[in-house]
Amino acid sequence: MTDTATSLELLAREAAAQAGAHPHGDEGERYTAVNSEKNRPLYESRVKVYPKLVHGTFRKLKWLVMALTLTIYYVTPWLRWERGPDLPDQAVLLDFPARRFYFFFLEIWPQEFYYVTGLLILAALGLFLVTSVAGRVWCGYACPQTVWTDLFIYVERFFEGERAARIRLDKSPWTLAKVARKTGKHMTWILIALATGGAWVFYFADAPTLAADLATLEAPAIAYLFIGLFALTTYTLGGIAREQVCIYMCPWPRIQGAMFDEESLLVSYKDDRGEKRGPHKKGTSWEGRGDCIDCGQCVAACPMGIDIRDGMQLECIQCALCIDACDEIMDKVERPRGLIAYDTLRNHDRRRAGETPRLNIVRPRTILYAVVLAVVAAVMLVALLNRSTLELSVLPDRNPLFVTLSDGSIRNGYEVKVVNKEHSERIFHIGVEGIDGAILSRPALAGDNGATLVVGPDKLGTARFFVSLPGDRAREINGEADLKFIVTDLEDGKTAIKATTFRGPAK
Amino acid sequence: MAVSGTPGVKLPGTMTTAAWLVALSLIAGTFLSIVIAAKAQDAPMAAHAWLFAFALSAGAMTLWQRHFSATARGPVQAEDGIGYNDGVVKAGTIATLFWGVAGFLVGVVIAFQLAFPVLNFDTEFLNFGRLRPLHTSAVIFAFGGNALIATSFYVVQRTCRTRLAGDIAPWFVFWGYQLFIVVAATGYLMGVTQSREYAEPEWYADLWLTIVWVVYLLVFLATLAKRKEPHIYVANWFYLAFIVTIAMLHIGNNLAIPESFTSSKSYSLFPGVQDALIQWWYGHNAVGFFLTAGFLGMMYYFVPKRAERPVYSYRLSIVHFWSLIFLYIWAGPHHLHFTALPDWAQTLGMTFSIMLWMPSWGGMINGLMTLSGAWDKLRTDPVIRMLVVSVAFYGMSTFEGPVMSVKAVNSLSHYTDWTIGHVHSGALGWVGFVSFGAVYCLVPWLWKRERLYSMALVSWHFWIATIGIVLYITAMWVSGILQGLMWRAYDAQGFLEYSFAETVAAMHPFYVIRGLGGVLFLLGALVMVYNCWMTILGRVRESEPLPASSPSAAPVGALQSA
Amino acid sequence: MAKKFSHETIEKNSILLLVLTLIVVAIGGLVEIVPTFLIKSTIEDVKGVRPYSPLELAGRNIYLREGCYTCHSQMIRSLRSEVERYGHYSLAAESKYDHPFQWGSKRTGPDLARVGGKYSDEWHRLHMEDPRAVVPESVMPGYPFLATTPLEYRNVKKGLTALSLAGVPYDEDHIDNARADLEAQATPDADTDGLMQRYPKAVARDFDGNPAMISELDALVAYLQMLGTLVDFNAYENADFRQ
Amino acid sequence: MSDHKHKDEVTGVETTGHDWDGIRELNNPLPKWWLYTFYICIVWSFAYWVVMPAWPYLSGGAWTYTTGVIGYEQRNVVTNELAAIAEGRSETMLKIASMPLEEVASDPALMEVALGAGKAAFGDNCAPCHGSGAQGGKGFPNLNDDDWLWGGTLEDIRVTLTHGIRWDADGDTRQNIMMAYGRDGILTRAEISDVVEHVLSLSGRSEDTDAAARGASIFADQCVACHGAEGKGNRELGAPDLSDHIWLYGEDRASIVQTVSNGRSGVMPAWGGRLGEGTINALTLYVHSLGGGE
Repeated sequence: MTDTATSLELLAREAAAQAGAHPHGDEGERYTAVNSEKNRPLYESRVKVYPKLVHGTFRKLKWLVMALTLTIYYVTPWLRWERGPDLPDQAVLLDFPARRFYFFFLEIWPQEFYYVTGLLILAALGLFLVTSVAGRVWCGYACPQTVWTDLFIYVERFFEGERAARIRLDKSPWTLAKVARKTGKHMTWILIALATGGAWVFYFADAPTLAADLATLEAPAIAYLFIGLFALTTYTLGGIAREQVCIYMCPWPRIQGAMFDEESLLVSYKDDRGEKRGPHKKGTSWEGRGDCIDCGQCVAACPMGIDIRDGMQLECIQCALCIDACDEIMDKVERPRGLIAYDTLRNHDRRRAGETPRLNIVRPRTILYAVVLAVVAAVMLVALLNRSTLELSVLPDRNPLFVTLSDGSIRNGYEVKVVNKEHSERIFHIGVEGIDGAILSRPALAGDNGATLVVGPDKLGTARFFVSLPGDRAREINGEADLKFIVTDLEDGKTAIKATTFRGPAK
Repeated sequence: MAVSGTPGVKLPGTMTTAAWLVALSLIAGTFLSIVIAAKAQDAPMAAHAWLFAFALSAGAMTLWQRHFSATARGPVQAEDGIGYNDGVVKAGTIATLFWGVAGFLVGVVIAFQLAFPVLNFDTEFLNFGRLRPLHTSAVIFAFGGNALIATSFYVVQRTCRTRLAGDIAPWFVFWGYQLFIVVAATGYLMGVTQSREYAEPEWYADLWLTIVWVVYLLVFLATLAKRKEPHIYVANWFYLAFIVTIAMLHIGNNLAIPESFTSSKSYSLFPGVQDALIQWWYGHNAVGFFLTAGFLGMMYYFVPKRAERPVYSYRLSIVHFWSLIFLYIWAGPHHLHFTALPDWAQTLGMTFSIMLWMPSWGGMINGLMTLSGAWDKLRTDPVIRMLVVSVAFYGMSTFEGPVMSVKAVNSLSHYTDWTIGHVHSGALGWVGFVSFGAVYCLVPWLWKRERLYSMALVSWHFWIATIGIVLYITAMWVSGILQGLMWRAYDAQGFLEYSFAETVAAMHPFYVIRGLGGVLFLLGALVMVYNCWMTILGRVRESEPLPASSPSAAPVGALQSA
Repeated sequence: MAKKFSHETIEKNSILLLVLTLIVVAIGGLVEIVPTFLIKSTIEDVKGVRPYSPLELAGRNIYLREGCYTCHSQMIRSLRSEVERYGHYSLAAESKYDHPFQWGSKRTGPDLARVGGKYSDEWHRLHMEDPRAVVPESVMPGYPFLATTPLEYRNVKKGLTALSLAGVPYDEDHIDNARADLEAQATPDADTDGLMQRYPKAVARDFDGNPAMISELDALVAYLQMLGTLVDFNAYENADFRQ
Repeated sequence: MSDHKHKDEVTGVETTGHDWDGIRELNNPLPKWWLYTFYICIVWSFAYWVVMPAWPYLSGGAWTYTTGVIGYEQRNVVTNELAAIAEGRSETMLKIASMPLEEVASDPALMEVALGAGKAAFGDNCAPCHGSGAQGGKGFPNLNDDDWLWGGTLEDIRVTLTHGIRWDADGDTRQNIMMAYGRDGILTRAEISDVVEHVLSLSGRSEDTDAAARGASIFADQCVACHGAEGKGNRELGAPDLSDHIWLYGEDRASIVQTVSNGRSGVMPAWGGRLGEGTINALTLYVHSLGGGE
């Protein structure tokens, strides 16, 4: 190195120093991609990856996604949604004891559980579609493993410093300062892990109540067990195992890997533009060489410990951080950005063949996925919109739909639920409208309160009612007729109307 | 008998002493069958005895004809210098395709029977109870078994660099096995069953299979014994373990006393609880050794071969081979959690299932990491795609398995569709895809074609089948959990909330989705059959470039390292 | 095992590989299966369990033939929801004469371990003819042919003989009277003294509503109606069933 | 070929030197996480064996098994669980079992438990014949309607439930006989045709008044003893009302001819020995509440 070293050489030297390898800057090998194919046999016990912080579009996007997903995860259980008395007012709640899933305005009963199948199919197809368009977007941005690992690395960076500092720290002997840094990091990790497990259990019970119970050690043992289990998993997977989860344990990478095709946008290194790579002195010509100055920043940034320039690899989660790392350098050396970029294999070929690269997102496969996705979504939407409108207050008997009485008249049974949201007892009158000759009655043992129903404060009152229609009238309606239940508060005259159906034999 | 030809290469068309003995045995068998047919106590027995008589005499006649048409055949083509016996592999490959489609078709039918029971047509022969064993046997033993026989015969020859042992014996194994399948399948339709899941064929079919299987073992072993390579390749360890263990399980689980030698009906030798334990010792290890060990053998050849990469870790293959085969056997009792099987046996079943997790994953790691240097091929070679996804499904089901063996989970999952979903993620995803991958490799290799008729059709097969699997598994997984939850649901007063009939009604949408998934999987298989058929005919779809070997499509990484 | 040298020995010797494999795979089964024959408490000591009567056995064979086990279990697990839905958890003793067992592995339909006596013969008859006529939600196939097919029972003696070889306590008396017992159990007003003495708690009647013929439905319903009825659970405490 | 070491060109690592049909082997070390997870599973299993019943062994000439340190037996677990539930519900169920049914019905809290218990018991015991909604079917009465063969008061229903109908094992079972007038040769075909015409006339559906008139006299001889002069039936005898709109075995002419010719004798099991007193009462209240209760 001479005094006349260009800024570029200084940059390279700095990079090499950060990597802690080859301080004298001989060619190549300045950064070690521990999981690159070349070095793989070394991970007898895994070589730690020290991802370097980068700045740029994708890093910003990832912070944003992280903030968003974590916020959703931690905050959702605390959102409230008024459903009335006797019903939980938690917006999202998986109430296993009562076997109800609440999701804002939706309430899924076990019989409607097939929506979950629909959702799973939608999720799978969505993943197929996204993956065939832009590769492992899920893995790179939204997978909990990625998000939490990213968060844990952020914590690590906070306590132990940037990449070079972390490498130094791990190599340095144990001092009090090192212990303090490490303890701080692990304690924070554990806190995050506990919060993760904690947030999880709030999805299954009323969050404020459970939080209070947890704090006073009065929560059920199973809650502590799950928090512990999830905390342990989060700590192990996010803090310790990290990229190994994606490389070895998770089946998604294999399946997603199989979803790519030649037109999929993938994070890739444009070797046609980058090669032949090598250090570049400022002011010298770019003729006869590639744009890659071999600074190794893409490797330093990679959380998976690979070198994107080796081509497509199983380990690559397509987090795009190498794009940011490279773009920073390209700006510095005043070459166009995008040496590493989202690109398709076909475009690579097109460039080689001198053709104009173009995107081909709309192609048979993506169309097929989109169509299937749309069909499934439409089916679900229709199913959702056609859900029984009666469950809120009037439930007609399903089985049998109607009963023929001895005098030939037809009778329907209804379960009428009246919610009293006032904090005082109220007396309601129940009546029916819409069908001439319909007679309202109650089961013989219901007492002599006739068509009135007393509902306590903030309670749900349930009563069974019968509506019968003489045989000749029933034949006229031929199958079914609209019927309205009208609930009237006897004191203040307030009414509520619910439309339902009266069924009889079809002609 | 005149023997001529190049040394080391046997000529067909000559009858050795062994061949004479085989022919005589076949003739004797024919006569025995005719006697049994004449004295049969029931119609199925008579039908099957005639079938045996026909098949055995056909076998004898084939041998006879082979002898006298010797002059019509030239010496074995030995361009490879070894004279591989590929005829039987070809036959096995075609049988795999045939039985695969048949088995998937029956699967689709019974799936829709559960959704729309009117499809049972209230007939004796086509109701769910008789077709279900037909489906399971057709896919496991006919499709899977032929895939295993074909690939094991191919692999053992290649990796031992020697011709398959025996001349008639491999063909006997092939045709004998087909006869077993036909006897089993027609038996189910006629109501002949031992009612032991995956071991339904009656005593005489079992006896016949025992003979066939022992010959299979001998052929395989003799080929290993005369190998030209000093070491036995890992694929062959798995194939050997599969063959020998299946022999043990088959004999152990089928010990039965027939009503008479002219009756198709037998009674198990073991009673109640012991019978249940033995059945699931068999049943679980049919999964473990037929559907896992055997197909791992397949994987260990076709994955490295297709990817042109060395196997990832020899050490791992040793450790996971021995631990897998030792631990698997113990896992059977997890099918009997909370039953009248004593608690101690349930404990063993559960703990060994948990310990089995990592040995199972050893195979997955070795398969996937073998591909890690050829990852770019995923984009260009749909056959590799199939192999990779099959290994991924293997990983998923071998994780799900131990989870479901945990008693707390099992109390919910057992008897429900969750189990069905679990089995099919293994069967459709792992066994199906790895076999498809192997067939796609084998067909051009065996028929000496430049490549498959169409790689695009392989892609279509892959995508259609994958969506089919997704529909199938998600539907069954959710329906299984729902079913389990509804069975144990209590109302506010602590009484069972749902009657059984309500839980049946709740299953309907899932059964429809599952059926559709099955249709897609079947469609994919039909595409495969068409593709393979065209390949065998020697056609090449011209509009397509050769994806794998097209230089323009070569991966970035390959260019880099070149 | 992990020692490279020793494994090379194995992988260079096909017979050694075979023998070691066989030993390794044999252990688990032996350790689990053999003790269930040897540990006495495996089969609980309860009264009442008897071998199937010839008609019940014929019915059972039809149950097997039609693959009922593919959808129905006969094993009430020792779990609250199952005991509440189906009755007392099943004992090992209750299937000690079952060759083969019928515990099942899937419940597309309900458990049948204690279905005996729960519903009327008439219901079974209708249900077998058209399941949806009585249970609209049912997905069971219809079996109308059972009622019209005469029961084939020429070989019933041979069946009992085979079972006695497998250890079921059918003696000469049982075997010699097998045909007569079968006919007596399916015929109204027949002399059933011998039958009752040989097969206590057996129920003799015309099960299929057609006295003119002993049909397959007669046998199947006779079998279904006796399932789970043999042990009087009021006579025992839970502790008596300690395995 | 197979014994010289080969260097894998992609990884630059030597293979084991074996070569099978072009397939070589690397000898990468076992992934550490894999090995450790395997160890953890094994250690966990050992711990589990200590705690739970696990290993068979020979002790003093007899085979037995290790019972585990916590004395776990699943059969005890479920028995205790059920006992605890019964205990928790015993007071309520005892009241339902012992109190007069009308009193139970007037206590909303008791009634809630009774209807819950009744519904659960109905689903698994009664629904197979009467349908999951008690809607019945041909030969199986609809329990929602107001037509009762043996009476629809709480007490009537309770007796029917307890003792069944034509259930020979129960000495107090409800018994009656509808004779097979045709099969047993009591009436000729023509007479049956006439009497059926008369029966149809009871619900205003006769088309042949002459035949109906002829049938009336036969009806008077053979049928009134049970069904009454106007065919209104008799609940004491379980004789159905022939003048209403509810026909258990079909209302068309052919069905009625078949009924008269062959008789009818539906059977209902006696649930008395099978279900507890509390459950029977709960079932009674549930069936009564379906809509036909009197």
